Amino acid sequence: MGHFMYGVAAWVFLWGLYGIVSSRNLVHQCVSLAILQTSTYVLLLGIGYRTGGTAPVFADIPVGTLVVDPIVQSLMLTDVVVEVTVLALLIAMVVKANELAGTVDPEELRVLTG
Amino acid sequence: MIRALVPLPVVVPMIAAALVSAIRPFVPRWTAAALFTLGAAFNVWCTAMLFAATTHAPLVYWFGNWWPRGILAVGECFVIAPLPALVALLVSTLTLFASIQSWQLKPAASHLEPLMLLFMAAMCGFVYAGDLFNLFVWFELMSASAFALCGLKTAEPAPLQGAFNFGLTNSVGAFFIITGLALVYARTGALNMAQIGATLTAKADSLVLVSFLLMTVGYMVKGAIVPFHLWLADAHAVAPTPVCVLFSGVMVELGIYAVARLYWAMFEGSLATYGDGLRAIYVSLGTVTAIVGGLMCFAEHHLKRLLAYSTICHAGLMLIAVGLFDSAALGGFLLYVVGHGLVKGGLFASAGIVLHRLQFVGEPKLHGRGRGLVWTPVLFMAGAAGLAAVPGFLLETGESMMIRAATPFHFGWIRWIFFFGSVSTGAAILRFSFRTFFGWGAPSPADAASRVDEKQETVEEGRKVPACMFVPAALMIGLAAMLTFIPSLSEVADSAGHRFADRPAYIATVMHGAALEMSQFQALPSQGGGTIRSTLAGAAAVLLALATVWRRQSHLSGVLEHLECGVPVLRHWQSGHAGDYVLWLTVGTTVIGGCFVLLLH
Amino acid sequence: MIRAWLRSWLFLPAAIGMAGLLWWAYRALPQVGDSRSLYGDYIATNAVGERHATDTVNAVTYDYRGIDTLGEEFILFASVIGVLLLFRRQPGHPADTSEAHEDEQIEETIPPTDTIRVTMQGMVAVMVVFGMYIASHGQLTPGGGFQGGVILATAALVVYLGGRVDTFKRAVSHPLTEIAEALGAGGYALIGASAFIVGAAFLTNWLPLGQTGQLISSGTILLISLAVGLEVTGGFALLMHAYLEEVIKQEGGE
Amino acid sequence: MQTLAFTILVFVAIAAPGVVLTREPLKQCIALSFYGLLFAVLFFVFHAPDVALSQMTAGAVILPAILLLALVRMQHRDRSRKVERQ
Repeated sequence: MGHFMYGVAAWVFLWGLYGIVSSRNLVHQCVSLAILQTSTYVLLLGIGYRTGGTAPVFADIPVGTLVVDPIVQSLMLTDVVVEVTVLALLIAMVVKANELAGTVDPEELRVLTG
Repeated sequence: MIRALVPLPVVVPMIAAALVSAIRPFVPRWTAAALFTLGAAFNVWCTAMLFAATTHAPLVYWFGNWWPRGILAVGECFVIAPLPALVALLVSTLTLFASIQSWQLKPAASHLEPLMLLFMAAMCGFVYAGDLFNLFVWFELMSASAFALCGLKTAEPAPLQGAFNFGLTNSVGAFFIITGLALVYARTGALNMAQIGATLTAKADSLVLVSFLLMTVGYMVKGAIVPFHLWLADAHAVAPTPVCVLFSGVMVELGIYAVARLYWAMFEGSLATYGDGLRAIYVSLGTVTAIVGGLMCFAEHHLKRLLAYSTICHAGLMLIAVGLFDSAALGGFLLYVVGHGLVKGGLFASAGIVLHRLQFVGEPKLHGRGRGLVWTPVLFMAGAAGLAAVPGFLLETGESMMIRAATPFHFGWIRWIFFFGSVSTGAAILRFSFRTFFGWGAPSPADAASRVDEKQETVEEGRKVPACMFVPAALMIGLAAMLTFIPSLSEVADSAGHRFADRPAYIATVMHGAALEMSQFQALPSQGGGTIRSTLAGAAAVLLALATVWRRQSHLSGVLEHLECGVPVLRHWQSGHAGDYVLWLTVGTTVIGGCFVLLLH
Repeated sequence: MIRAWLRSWLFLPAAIGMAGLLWWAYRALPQVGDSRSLYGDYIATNAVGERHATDTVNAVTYDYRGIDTLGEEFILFASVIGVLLLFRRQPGHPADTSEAHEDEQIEETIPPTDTIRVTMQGMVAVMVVFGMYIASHGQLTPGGGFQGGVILATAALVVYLGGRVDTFKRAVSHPLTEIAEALGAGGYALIGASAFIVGAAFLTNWLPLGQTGQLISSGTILLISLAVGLEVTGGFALLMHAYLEEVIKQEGGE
Repeated sequence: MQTLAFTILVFVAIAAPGVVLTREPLKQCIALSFYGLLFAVLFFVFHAPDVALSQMTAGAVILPAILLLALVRMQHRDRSRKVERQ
């Protein structure tokens, strides 16, 4: 399991990028952006994991036990919030663009060429 | 007590933003605008005080009283050094001028105040941050408030697609930064920049190189460096003018500042051995950006996109200075950032006046319509002279310092890149003003971008230009000229640059609180050639603009015709399709990554 | 500029290059499970002692690295304003004014069946209590302001799903929700600024820490968690309402 | 524990292309919801309960809800536009 997890992180990262590049629907691009972000969770999770460590909550276990890295989890918490909020904003833009232009396909929306 | 002032440039605008948003339904609109201007004015005072306090020793402020435990930084800190303090002062000043100009905006833009306050707070936090993840959070807050500000003018489909491209590309850049950050944390087990800098001393291996690459690419997306620059023109066509003052005035420069901050605070220890290779990569990136930006700027006929491309060109020039990875160039970089921020802010404010008075921003439609105006052409001319780095403006002092720093590395040829950048951007703005305000020559060729027109954003498009739009523009451009008369300006900038690049002193002050005595640096001999070359640049810009305007009569009309319509490849590259932008982002990262791999062997 | 299929084909070499780059970097990472972090070990051993908070992740999020979370809350604040901005009623714009929908026949959406209505309304009470529990026990057990706030916002959504459209609209579109959100975000900054009264640095935990394991413990962490919960509840409720507003109007809910 | 983590990672590696390759927005919404839930389980398996809880509520509930509401809103838009076109 050593480097397999990092391989999964890279694999999901590339599929997220592929989704954005190849999509013909703005909503699909937003979802692919979410997939791209989940790749950072897998990477951070792998970096923070300790074999034999348990969750860093000491409500029921003594303080000295080996635990997983709490810092990485705090970073991931912030990441989840950022993902949801930025995506809500982007999807609102898609709805508004659809309302005005009548289409969600970036090809047809291309007014700003040149 | 100066130390108590340190968090205020970030906290006070945030509380003001929350307050404005809470009381907005109960108070008349002018209270929100007044609170916004008050918050910006407070920030200007506060950042000025902090800048004054850091002349002898940088200030370190640990949040929550979490002082470092030996070599481990437990909490997060703000580090106020002269260079970041001056950039924060620039941020606050531009926001103050933008707030004055936003009084003229339509009431529908009532959500502008809290978002602009958050935008200012995020940029001040970004500049002061001493922690790597804190830097990312301010970067994300800057982006989130910028996306929201692009939603203000939702009448036509074009702006929304521009805002979406801006949002998507910057978010992908943000995820590159997080990946790089995770790698640095895996290697050093720390998030504080000084502690990382102290740990990363061994020769950089693949992990350190790739994390530096991913993080710089993420910040260069915000810094509009080719091939990551494609979103900038769309975003400027979308944002209201006071917002554009901040976008181009300082947000783009912060992307380049971040590259410098990453290198000198953390990676210098392990990347110094690759100095020449890195220098070659980043200087060539800056050169390509300057050339592409200059060409596209001259070929653009939509005023705000024209100014956006000139920002790309100048961002490339700034990356050349940072890409030298030498502390001597940082003084020039600082002056160039401040000068460019002020001049570009003034030009966008003048663009706001043009949109307000003449209702259009497309050059073909504006041909000769601006004859009635007297002072606005003067602003445009002064702005063009400022961008062309004519002597008497900050950009010229900054430019000569940067070129002086480049000569020891046999990069003397970059003076011609600066020359090209100044001439192309200056000539484009002069051409626009000759055609619009004097109506000389034939109307400009219309292309797809210039037909996209702006909806009116200001109230009662009356005959006269309101003072609240003219005074900020004049002050910004005036400041860019007047600051050169400060006697010891370049010495102050040079010492700020050298202290910024002094990693051992940075680590000592942050981790151990010891105010190390500034290591003496020998000021580079000043070269006389600077002023001659920049006056030549100004003259060449004027000549090029005149020739383009009256190209029917001039014999080289074929060349100018081609130049003005722009290189077709570049025009099509700017396709307005977010998928393309992210494709070029991936291709760019892979190409630079390839150069990094070659660098290692 | 590029046709769709060409874009995918151009992406392939770039993706292979990127994969190689990432593999070249990930190869040098330690095996998953035996990476060591000085920072993480320090927090794991000292956070409970220093802050009397048994959930060290929330201790880090709201105290050790509180300025990050402050920035994060204002990211949510800015995004909610952005969404409200985008969906605001455009005066005189044909697409938005309600007359445009009068003539067009709105087919009646399926009224919620009794089973859905009863279960949904039964769930609302449970979700509100559960959300408050999660938000208030942030420093003791997994949870905290953000998670509790999201559960409370979903409780508001469940009111709509249960068919009570008017109560949902009245509850969420009340100006109080926007004030609650601004109060939550501003409150976080004010709690941080309250440290100036005792002359300490911003975001210092100067309140009495109480007894580890008790509900009222770990000083400002609890207060900040509640402020974040208030803001997240208001923010996501407004978000849901903004998205729902158009749909409600079309179903004649106006 | 190793095998459980391994299987969840294999599921994630399969689910990501699955979500990206479903082109039809409505199906993709449902796929994203299951993907979010899968990630909540992944966080739980790797001893990150806080993040699992927030991923469950935010990633698996709010995000798909916003997507679905946006799609419904756009369908209303298209249907009313089709009515006008006839």
